[in-house]
Amino acid sequence: MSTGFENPYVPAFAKVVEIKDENPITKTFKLKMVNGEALRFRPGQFDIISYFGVGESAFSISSSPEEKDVFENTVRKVGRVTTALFNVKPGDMLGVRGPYGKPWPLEKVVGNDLIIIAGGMGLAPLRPVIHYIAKHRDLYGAVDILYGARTPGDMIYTYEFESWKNIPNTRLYLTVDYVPPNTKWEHDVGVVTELLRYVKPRMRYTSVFVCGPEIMMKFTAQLLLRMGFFPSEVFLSLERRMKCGIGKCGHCQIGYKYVCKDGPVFNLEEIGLLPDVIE
Amino acid sequence: MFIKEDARYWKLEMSFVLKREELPHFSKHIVSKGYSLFAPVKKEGRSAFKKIGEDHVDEISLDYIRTTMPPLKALLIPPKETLLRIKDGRIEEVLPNPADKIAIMGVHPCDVNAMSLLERVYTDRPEDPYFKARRNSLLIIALNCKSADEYCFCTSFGTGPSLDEGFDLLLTDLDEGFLVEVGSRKGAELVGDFYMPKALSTDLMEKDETIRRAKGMIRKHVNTAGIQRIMTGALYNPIWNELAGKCTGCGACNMVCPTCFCFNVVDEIELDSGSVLRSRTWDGCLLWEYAEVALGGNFRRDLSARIRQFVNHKMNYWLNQYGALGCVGCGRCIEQCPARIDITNVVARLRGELL
Amino acid sequence: MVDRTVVYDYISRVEGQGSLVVTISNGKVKDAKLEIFEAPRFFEAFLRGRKALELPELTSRICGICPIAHVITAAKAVENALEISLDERTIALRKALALSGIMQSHALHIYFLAAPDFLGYPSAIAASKDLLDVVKRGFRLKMIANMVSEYIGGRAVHPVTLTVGGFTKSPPVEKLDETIKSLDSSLKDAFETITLVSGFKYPEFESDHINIALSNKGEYAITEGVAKTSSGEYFDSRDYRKHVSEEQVPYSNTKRSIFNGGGPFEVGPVARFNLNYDLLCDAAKEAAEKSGIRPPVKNPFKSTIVRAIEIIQAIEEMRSILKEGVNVPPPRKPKLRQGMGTALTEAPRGLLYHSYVLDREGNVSKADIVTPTAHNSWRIERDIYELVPLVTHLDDNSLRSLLGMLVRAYDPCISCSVHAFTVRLIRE
Amino acid sequence: MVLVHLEESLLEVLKYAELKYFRMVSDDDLPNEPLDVAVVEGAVTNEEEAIMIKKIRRMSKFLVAAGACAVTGGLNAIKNISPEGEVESTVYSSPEHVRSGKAFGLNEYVNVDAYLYGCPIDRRELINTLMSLVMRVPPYIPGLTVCMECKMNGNECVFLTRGELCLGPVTVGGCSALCPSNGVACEGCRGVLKGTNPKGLELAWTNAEISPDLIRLKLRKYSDVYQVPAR
Ligand SMILES: Cc1cc2nc3c(=O)[nH]c(=O)nc-3n(C[C@H](O)[C@H](O)[C@H](O)COP(=O)(O)OP(=O)(O)OC[C@H]3O[C@@H](n4cnc5c(N)ncnc54)[C@H](O)[C@@H]3O)c2cc1C
Ligand code: SF4
Ligand code: SF4
Ligand code: SF4
Repeated sequence: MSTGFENPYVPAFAKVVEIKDENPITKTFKLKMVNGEALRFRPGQFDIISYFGVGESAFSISSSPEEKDVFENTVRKVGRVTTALFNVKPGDMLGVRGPYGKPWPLEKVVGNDLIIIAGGMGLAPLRPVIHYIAKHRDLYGAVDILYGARTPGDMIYTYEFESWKNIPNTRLYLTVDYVPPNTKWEHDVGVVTELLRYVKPRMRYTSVFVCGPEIMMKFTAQLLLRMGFFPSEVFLSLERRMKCGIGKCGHCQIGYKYVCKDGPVFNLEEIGLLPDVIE
Repeated sequence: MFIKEDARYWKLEMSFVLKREELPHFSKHIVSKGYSLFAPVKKEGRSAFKKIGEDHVDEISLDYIRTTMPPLKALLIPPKETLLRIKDGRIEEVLPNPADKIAIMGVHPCDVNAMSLLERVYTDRPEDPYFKARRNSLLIIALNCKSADEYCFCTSFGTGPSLDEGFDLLLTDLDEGFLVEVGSRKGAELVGDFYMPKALSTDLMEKDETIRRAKGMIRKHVNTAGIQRIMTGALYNPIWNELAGKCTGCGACNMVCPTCFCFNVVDEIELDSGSVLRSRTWDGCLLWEYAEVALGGNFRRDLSARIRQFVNHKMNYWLNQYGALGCVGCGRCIEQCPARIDITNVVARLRGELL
Repeated sequence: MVDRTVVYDYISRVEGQGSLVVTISNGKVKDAKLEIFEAPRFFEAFLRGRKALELPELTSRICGICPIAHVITAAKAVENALEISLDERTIALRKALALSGIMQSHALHIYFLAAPDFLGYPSAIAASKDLLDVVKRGFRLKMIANMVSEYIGGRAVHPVTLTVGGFTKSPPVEKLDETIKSLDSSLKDAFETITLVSGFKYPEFESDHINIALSNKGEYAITEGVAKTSSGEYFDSRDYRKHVSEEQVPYSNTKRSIFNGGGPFEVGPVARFNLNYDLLCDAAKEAAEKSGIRPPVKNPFKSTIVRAIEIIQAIEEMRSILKEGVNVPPPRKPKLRQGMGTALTEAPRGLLYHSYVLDREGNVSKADIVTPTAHNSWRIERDIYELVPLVTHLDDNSLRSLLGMLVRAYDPCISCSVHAFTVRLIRE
Repeated sequence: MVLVHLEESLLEVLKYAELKYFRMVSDDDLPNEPLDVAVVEGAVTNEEEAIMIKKIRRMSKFLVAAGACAVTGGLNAIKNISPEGEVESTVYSSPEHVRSGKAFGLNEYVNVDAYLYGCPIDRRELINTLMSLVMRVPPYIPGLTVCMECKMNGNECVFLTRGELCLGPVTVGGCSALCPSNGVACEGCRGVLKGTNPKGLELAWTNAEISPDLIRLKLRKYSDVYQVPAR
């Protein structure tokens, strides 16, 4: 998308085509650029959505990169912009800038096995990865998807889980912290890192993509290192306050890195040296 | 090949002397060329940059050491600036008019160098069109320093007290008047039709002497040798906690620092027109909200982490990010800190040069 | 024996909360009590131990409707205690600020508190559906008054520039022309206000009480001068306590003021108008003529007209003060010392008294503040005693609204009655 | 009352929202239906007011505390630090008739959803808040300090140049540093900003050899700076 080549702060208009309820506080918005152009993005990149009069917020693009004329953002209601987005109806207009940021290194890890670890909303930036792998299955080795959420009701994209399991040489493991009474649950209970016991990594040939709450990423990263994964092969997608997405507003800096330009995807080697990473 | 003598000769050719009493006329001349002129004026003993109307050229006073506000930052990224106006599904860019020419007179070397640093941030791709537009229409008449006070430490970074580039015209306060050196075509045009006698080599000597004297007045110093290694090594030094006991968390240092560039963006509804204004305002890393994310999460919850960010950004990260340290030694953050925290002191202590 | 009890808690459209309990027995008022509901603020108590120089700012918070009057009065009292005299321009500029406060308050009262009564709407907001132009005119007048307050005081509510010894900052000369132009333009609205209020139907009722207002030579006194009474006495703020005493009434948080030897008395726009009519400017007199009222005004309901006239007076006088220039010298740093200082000024609702005793460090050891509402409260109760027997034919609802109107005519500012004030009707 | 100060803007805002109860300008009674938004001014100083605010809380989806009094208790709260009854007896000869306890902000009694700081509150912030609520999103007041706005206005610091005690460094900004811009020190009417360090400020004053007495008076004005900030 070439909107705002001159003025990077000017959003382009996008129409809301469809809204899916993921869970009571999460919705997926299917958007279509009004100018008819496709939003060309790579898995792991994010866009910045405007609700005019309230503000802008960054969201990972959560749809398949192969889908050309529409794209999706999955939004959890936590504050001002996200509340405003929850009031939106199909047909409404939003502003979109982007895509921004460095994607998951899908080219670099060609040939490797992949472990995808996601916590809660953290599955959003990883969903395009899964769709990409499904399309280009022969490029990668074994794929394990480990997904944890607080409760079964907090999970997102549950309607796609069956199709993910059917991708060749791909396994999906699910866990929750807690199962409320009278809820059906036939998977694990416990933190997501415990799912790692199901995978038998070939360390050298395995890359790990992690996204979730900062605290979950912290424990996951520590465990992965202890297990012997290479720091350069463990990739995290970080989240920081952002006001511009283009390395001007300063908010997303971690040490000398900008999450918006140099990230949001970093490997552990890069992050290891930086302060203020994990709360 | 360009030898030293040639340089000196060429410099003389393009150097003039502006008599002290001619300054108001020259200022008027600038205004008559269609520039909005900004220059320092004295207000209750302190100097501040103000827009100077034709009738107020007499108020300009180039005898000052430091203004509280960094003049170039305030001009190029105003404290509050509307970026977009959105109404009825249309987005209007509120860009500065490229025809509005601005001249700023009397900015000291540290501030000009700080602007070059801001330029690195704002013209890094994608370029910031607001900054860019203002920068393009800006004419800089810099002023070498003839004195310094207890807060100045520009010599540590080579950002003062004199300037070699980055100006359109450069003034040096000499006994009789101002030495005027030309640094660009725009500058040459401006002096082209205002009569000033050519400078003599003695004037250049006097300039060197003035600068030497100014240098001699500078007492603060930051040792920048290997500074990145030292700063990174000190990320977990207890000093940050100690500073957090003293720092008020007011963010004044962020505001007055000529190289602090962070901003917040807010949408507001303009009631009478019904349009949405999207504006940016200066922000600073000393604030709680700066690193706050949804649901109360905060990556720099402790004031110590915020102070560490400020000092490390200037003295460490800048170098990786934009190839230069982010401090020009203007001394503003030291002078304006109600808690009397001194960045040079912090670095010196981390280096073990001070207890 | 109680045959009917009608409760009318919270008198609306007065600033603050209060209640009026009227017990009627055999067509006569047996008892009328003006009660205060809003918690009193105990300003006088917490002012003790604070610094004298903080007083204008602190007392400004007594009230959000007439903060300007408190700021000015407190500053004057402290100046008296510290024996600081002011230059003429500063005094003039203070008066202009005070007048802008009066205009703010009067515009609010006429259009938003009183007019709905006369036009038959529950509120100005409701009226704005049919009478948008009228409501907008009220907003406009208030806005221009705010603009002047902000121009001189730095902020429309709780001004900041006014300090002991003068102003911390002269108003910006660049904005002077604009300010004067706005005032010019508001004169038309002010005269239309006269037409509006002259057209209202006022209940026939008269009552006679002693009037007290500030008086000064050659001017319609607001900030300078001595108290003058309709009985022909004059007294200086220093002698205030010799003439006005106070008693606490058991049902109320307000104290009732008593004019020594004379009982209840009235302060406010009507008192000012009655006592200082001759000193009104020509435009104000013209307005009075137009609306057919002349001193002495004895019908409290007609205070609405007097307020409209005072708006004209305020505009005219602010204009001429501003035109003479707004540059004032910066205040000198006062020398703190022991002393006692008092001041009387005209707040929008009438005479306001501040008095402080300072210790050697300039700390407040005693504060005494009497607001116009406190001054008027007994008088309002007396009016009720007189009014009710004349209107015994009215049913409860009409009687309640009439009494509400009467109380409102005094524009009691309950939130601020330092010793501060629902209509409860009890028929026996 | 702050609504009245909006003048014509009030009418603009009312195009989007309906005013249900506004005691000062209307005869209407407090409605018995649920309210979307309640904007409440004033401190809670007695039992009746506490009951009232709890009732308003139950009735309304969103509660805004407007003004210093509603946010922190305001100036009234100064008296909270003197012994019970002492204040009352200073003013009234028979204090037993006076119904008043200590003054507290609304959040002492109920959950508050948003705050409008200051005495008086800022007009622009009020409009922004109301318009946010009209759009059904939580309001936002940027978390910067008065000190920062003071610098942005290009003022000279009243503490550093004149030694006056200014609460700007720890006070919630948004007033455009009105007081310092008019040559007066900030009195902290907007309350303490989260993340600032009043202890550091007190230390700075002590180091500048300001009398402890003055410092004490300054730190306890519109809010006790050491109380947990409302924001
Ligand atoms: C690279 C990136 C990808 C993200 N992807 C998603 C996603 O796919 N789905 C999703 O629901 N959320 C995502 N987030 C988080 C999302 O940006 C925040 O939840 C959102 O900004 C909160 O905005 P708000 O106005 O509703 O919240 P408020 O709390 O009202 O926030 C006010 C402002 O603070 C900033 N802010 C607050 N929280 C965050 C945060 N967590 N991250 C960044 N800025 C924040 C924003 O600038 C926002 O405008 C992502 C964040 C980043 C940085
Ligand atoms: S860090 Fe301090 S001394 Fe360095 S440029 Fe910024 S304000 Fe000046
Ligand atoms: S020091 Fe802080 S406020 Fe300044 S530019 Fe760096 S991150 Fe931004
Ligand atoms: S500067 Fe301070 S006292 Fe003045 S309005 Fe702002 S917060 Fe209140």
